[in-house]
Amino acid sequence: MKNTKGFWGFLIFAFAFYGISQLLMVMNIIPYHYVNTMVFIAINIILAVSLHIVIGVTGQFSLGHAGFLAIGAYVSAIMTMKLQLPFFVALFVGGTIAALAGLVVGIPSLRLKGDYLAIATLGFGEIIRIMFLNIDYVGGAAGMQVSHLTTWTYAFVCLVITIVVIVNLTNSSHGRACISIREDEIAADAMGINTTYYKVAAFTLGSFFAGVAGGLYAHNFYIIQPGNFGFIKSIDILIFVVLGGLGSMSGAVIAAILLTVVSTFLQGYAETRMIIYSLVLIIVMLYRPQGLMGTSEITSWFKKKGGKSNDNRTTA
Amino acid sequence: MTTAPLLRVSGAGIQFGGLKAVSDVHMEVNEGELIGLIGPNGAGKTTCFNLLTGVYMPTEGEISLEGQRLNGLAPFKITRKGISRTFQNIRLFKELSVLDNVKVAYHSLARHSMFSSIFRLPSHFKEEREMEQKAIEFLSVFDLDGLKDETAKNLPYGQQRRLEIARALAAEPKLLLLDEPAAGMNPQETMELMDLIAFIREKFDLTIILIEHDMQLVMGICERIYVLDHGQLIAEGDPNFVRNHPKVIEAYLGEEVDTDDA
Amino acid sequence: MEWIQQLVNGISLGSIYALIALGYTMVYGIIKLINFAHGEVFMIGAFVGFYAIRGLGLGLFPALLLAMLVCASLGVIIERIAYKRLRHATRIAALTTAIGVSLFIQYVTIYFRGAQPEGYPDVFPSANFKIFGVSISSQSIFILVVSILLMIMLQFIVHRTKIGKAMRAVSHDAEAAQLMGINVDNTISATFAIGSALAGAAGVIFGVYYGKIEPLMGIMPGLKAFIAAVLGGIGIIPGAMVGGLLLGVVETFVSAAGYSMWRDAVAFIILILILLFKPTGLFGKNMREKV
Amino acid sequence: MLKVDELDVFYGNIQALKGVSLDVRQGEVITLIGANGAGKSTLLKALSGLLKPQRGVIDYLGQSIVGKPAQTIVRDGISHVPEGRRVFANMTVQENLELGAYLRKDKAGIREDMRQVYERFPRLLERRGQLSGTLSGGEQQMLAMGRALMARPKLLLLDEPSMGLAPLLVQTIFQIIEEINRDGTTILLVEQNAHMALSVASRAYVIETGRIALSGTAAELQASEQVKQAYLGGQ
Amino acid sequence: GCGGGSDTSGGTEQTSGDAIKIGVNLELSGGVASYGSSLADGLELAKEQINADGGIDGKQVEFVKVDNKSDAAEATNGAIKLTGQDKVDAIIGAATSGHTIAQVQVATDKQTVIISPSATAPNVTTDDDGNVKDFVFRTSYIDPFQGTVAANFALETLGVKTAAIYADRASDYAKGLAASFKEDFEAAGGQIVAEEFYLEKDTDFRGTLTRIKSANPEFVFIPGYYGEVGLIVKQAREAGIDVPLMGADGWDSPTLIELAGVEALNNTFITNHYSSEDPDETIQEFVTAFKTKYKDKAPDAFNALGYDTLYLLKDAIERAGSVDSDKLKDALAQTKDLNLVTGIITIDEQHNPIKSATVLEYVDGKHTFKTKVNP
Ligand SMILES: Nc1ncnc2c1ncn2[C@@H]1O[C@H](COP(=O)(O)OP(=O)(O)OP(=O)(O)O)[C@@H](O)[C@H]1O
Ligand SMILES: Nc1ncnc2c1ncn2[C@@H]1O[C@H](COP(=O)(O)OP(=O)(O)OP(=O)(O)O)[C@@H](O)[C@H]1O
Ligand SMILES: [Mg+2]
Ligand SMILES: [Mg+2]
Repeated sequence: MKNTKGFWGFLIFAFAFYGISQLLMVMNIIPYHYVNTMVFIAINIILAVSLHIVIGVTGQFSLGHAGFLAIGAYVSAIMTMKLQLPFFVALFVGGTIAALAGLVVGIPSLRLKGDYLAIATLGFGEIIRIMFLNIDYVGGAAGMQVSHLTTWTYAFVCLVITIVVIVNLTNSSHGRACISIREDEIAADAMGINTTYYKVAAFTLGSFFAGVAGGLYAHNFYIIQPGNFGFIKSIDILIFVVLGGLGSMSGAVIAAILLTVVSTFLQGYAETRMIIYSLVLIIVMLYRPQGLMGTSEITSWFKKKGGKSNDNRTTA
Repeated sequence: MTTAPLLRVSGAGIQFGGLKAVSDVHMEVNEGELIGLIGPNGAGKTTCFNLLTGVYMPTEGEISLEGQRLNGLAPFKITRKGISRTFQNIRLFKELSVLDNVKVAYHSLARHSMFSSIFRLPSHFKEEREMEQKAIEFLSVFDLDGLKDETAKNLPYGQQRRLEIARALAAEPKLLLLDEPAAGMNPQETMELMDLIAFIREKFDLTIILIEHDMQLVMGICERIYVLDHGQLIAEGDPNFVRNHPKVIEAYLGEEVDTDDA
Repeated sequence: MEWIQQLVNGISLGSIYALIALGYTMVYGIIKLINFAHGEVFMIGAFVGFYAIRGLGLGLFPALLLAMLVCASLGVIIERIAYKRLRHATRIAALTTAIGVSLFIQYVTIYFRGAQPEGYPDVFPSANFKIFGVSISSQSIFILVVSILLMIMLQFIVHRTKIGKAMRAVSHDAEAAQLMGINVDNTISATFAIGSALAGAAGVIFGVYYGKIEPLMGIMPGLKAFIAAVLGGIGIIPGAMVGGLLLGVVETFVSAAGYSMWRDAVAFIILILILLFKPTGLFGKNMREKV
Repeated sequence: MLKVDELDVFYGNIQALKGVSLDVRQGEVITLIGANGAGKSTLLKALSGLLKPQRGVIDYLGQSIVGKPAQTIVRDGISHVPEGRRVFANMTVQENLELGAYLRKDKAGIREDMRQVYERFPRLLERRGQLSGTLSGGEQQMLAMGRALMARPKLLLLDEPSMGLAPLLVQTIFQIIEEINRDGTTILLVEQNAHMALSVASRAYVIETGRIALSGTAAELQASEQVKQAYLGGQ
Repeated sequence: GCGGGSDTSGGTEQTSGDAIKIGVNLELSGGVASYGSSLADGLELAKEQINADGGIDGKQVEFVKVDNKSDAAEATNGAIKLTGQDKVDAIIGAATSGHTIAQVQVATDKQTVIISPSATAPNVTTDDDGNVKDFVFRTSYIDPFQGTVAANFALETLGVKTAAIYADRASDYAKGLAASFKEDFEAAGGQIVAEEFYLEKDTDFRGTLTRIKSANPEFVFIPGYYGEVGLIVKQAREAGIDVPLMGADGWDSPTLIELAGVEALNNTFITNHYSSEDPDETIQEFVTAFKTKYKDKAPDAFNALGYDTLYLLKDAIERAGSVDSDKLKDALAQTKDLNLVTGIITIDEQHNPIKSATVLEYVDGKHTFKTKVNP
């Protein structure tokens, strides 16, 4: 949303989309189980976009995103189930605590680079999971039962907020600071960018939205267990971002939609679903290693000029 | 010495494992000077720049800018204090546009918060607009405004070098460090570069230190030259003095130097 | 006495991690690819050994050899099909493909033989002997010795032989390596072959030692091997060995102290602490990028 | 020895070489000069097999080498010192040199050549155990040259060997180029430093935006106004 | 299909269809895939038999299978699909308590009967306040019962005074067993000298076993599943723990014998739903039929529970005379003295079956029938 026009355009589009979808649901043209899939898609998009700001924009390789999802899920579940607080408060608190955790994790570990950072974040993610595993207050390994509060409206509003915030940040001087870190950290530093600050900020913001997604997730599936938040989950989220194209938010969104739909569709083919899923993943990566969208955004397709996509990465 | 120098390096040095890459370097650079830093390959010139910009922390000595100690400061803080540089191997933000490369350098001067950007408060629009204007103006100085939307990595080499200098200047430094700006340029292009350096020095009121192996360039525009060898200063003075200094000839220039037409 | 026994337990566990981590770190160091499928090659090795012993009636060592051979070919095939095209792509793209390959191998295996675990035949009966009241099984000594030997061998290959130098050259700059006359494709294949053969050997040894194999058995050891490799310093072969042993001993000690539930968490905390003080692992050279 | 005819090379859709023809005779030093981005490096890469030409002929010692992979072309006796040094940063100086002789089997010959390289570049001898990634730019350039010499090439392709070198070393490098040539190695030299290049070369080609614009003996080109203007800093 | 049918309250009209549609939501892949697949095998056998005998009330049984990947979220999704899209008459699943609970609220919202063949945690059929969930039933007995049986067996039959517990912390099942064992063992004067936990998928237990050994127990209770238990038994014997070991139905699998080894398994006991060596006629008929269908594989308890679950449902549908969910849930709740493979079942007020437990001893790699304990 480079300018105010684009911003309002997006909002109007979003609310029109919401209005139509809600109408169709009320009229029962979209059956209930599709609504559930849509909510699930929205959650996955939030997750994908929240990791996109960390990996795609700032270039910090995190493998522990599921940990922040877990914090959001558990904290918000405690808010509603144990403290009887309203759902939107729970979502916000869940996100905030996740963001705090992101801050605490980010400050020491973002000094590391590349694979060392990946493994450290993976470690933090696992530590968070093991923590919940050992807290009997939230049911330990068996998990915690949570009421179903996540509606399409909640999911959609959170989704729109996430996208607006991330896009606004990315398309600002602060976003450019983050991107410059991804491109060349030493040069960014030499240009007066406080690299640590922006890395931690991106990480914290990403954790916040992962936490919000966690709140939606917990209140959509009736039960949460530490096992849902292992490193495999982190990898699932990572796959959204990479498959969509590192650095492209619309790519992350598209990939999240695509993979969620594929996965739901394959539910009926128990024996072969994971084989098909993995094949899809391998084939897409082999033929489009830069991801579905490369680094370009879908909006650039509508612009007349300057829409040159950077597809010649492979020759670099 | 009545006025304090802009940059003072006293006894600075650094050690990598057993290797003393730079040791006991003393330098004083006054405002407005154009200084050359030369020496054989591996003498420690780039390392000196790395010490000045905080990429490496000196293991000995002290560095100060306008009387303020720089030792131990992070590179971005040093940049904000007024030292900015280019790199021996070009380090542009490859995937960013030419314009954005320059805007990144302006970032540290902007005041609007992340909050105002996220919520698109008026201050965001104001600052971004200013930044954009300044950056475009700036690019036109470097004849790069026509290429502002081009991705940096697609620029030809010579223009990448120019863009890197432009980017360094956008951070509004007092002291600019150029590491082999003419490397890979042919004599014609080198001449153009010399003009450019002279021009920006005037226009931006700069103090410049440059590392270069092209003697025509160094002898042609530098007022004072420091010569490093094996990490230590072996000579310091004006081009004529340095050119005839026996140690410099032995270690660096070789017997016959055909730059007499300077 | 209990603690010495625990140390012995830890070293046995650690040598298993080390064994897997060796091949992992080698491929990792040379191709700079986090080969997530390494754990699955390890699993396939275990199954090949199993069927060789059960189905073909082979002894331990022929089965081990067969597993190494099959895994070496499997590694080369995976590289040629899934990774070769991605040599010039971003590392994270290659990583994602590796994850895909890893899932693919897991679920194809499940598709053909089901998910149920299999008990490994007892081909290397373990004799327990006691030294000062500490019981040590002959198997764990065997594993420790094998992993040390393999470490020395690998270190020798990578640093002293021609193919090893070619590997390191390719790892840094494939184009320049080609200009030296090095066949890049063959060198990378060799790397995968050796790494995967090691994974296969580790699979069989794991099967014999623990007696249980299943299609998803590669995930955890694969992850632990990754940790061990990073702990020791990516690409550094003795580092993987030490990383593996350290991880094993730490995990065992945490269990021994009665905190078995926190075992993995403590392992990770130690990993992170070490990385914070040595950001490139225990043996990693703290070489900053020269600018 | 080497004959290039009507060579076209593309990067994706961008055509970097447009019908380039040139020839190199046994024992010559040929230099190729041209502005940034003219296509000099591209030509060398096509010759050494790093790039596949889309069209054209490259005959080397009477055989076509178009489409051969780089590693086999080295075997045929063409060594390429690429632009930007490209030393193996994670290996020691000594190991880099050993890799230069990767295809050779004659241990004694290798040892002799190694001694010679160290003699030519005493700085490398000083640093033989150091990881080459931590060498300075100039040291790395010496290493890259030394490494190529270890293959005992018949034809040596040099891409801007003087880039980033101290004047003393530039002289040294050009001396070495002459020496190598005197010892019987044919050299194709790409340079920005046109003065120096023309002074060691017998013949030269000028390349502009992917085309050969001029060619002739070194003396002819040195005298040409056009060349003086564009490449010699037109005094 | 989409459109009209907004009626979600039980679907009274659907009985007139020509088939009875049953949703099967099981762990067919993922961590506990082997339980899901075992249950599915048992279910398939039962379906085949019932359909061959003319179906239920003349209608053929049809399964709509969903793989929940051993993931709670997927289990919920599956239940939504089964009730919403496929409009099944009842759901069978899941294998574990957690994955069952993940489906329960959906099933309740949609007023669809759900029967878990093997979920053993008490809170599957009742909520935290002890209220019974109307539409939820199970075929297996609940955890505390097996723990009690084991404690009594240890104290009375084996005559031990001290015991250690080594339980799977990742499963409610094992935790429930450990808790009830501990309570009953201590209540009867026994002493617990060590209480340790492991996690599913662990492979190395030597650290903890060494610790248990130094506590010198006379008996070790190891509730958990065969995958890990097999290794624990083997490593325990290697570590020199020679006392009797005991577990529960989670041990029951031929794989356990392969994993632990014949010798290590001597002097170990389990409580179980049934024994394939039990001479009982119903059981032997089942074993024969199963072996015919599945290449001579001896059925384990999950096979039997899966099999029984469909028969439990069949019995209820026949008594209800329709698949109307209200009638069906009432009929299920009134199940009485139904003779199944895993025992003679009566459903109690908590929707749990009252049935007997069998204690088996491993002798030279074979189950031998030790005793049958009635509740
Ligand atoms: N990070 C490092 N680790 C180890 N040694 C280093 C490091 N950085 C520089 N050196 C060593 O310090 C010495 C000086 O290097 P430097 O790059 O400063 O040389 P230079 O004068 O810039 O040379 P050139 O003109 O070739 O660029 C060299 O010998 C180099 O090997
Ligand atoms: N990998 C690549 N992908 C796309 N275009 C390329 C690539 N490499 C070079 N080019 C383009 O091909 C043309 C020729 O480049 P080349 O590197 O051969 O020039 P050069 O004469 O060696 O210049 P320099 O003096 O800068 O080394 C240039 O326009 C350049 O932008
Ligand atoms: Mg330098
Ligand atoms: Mg070039």
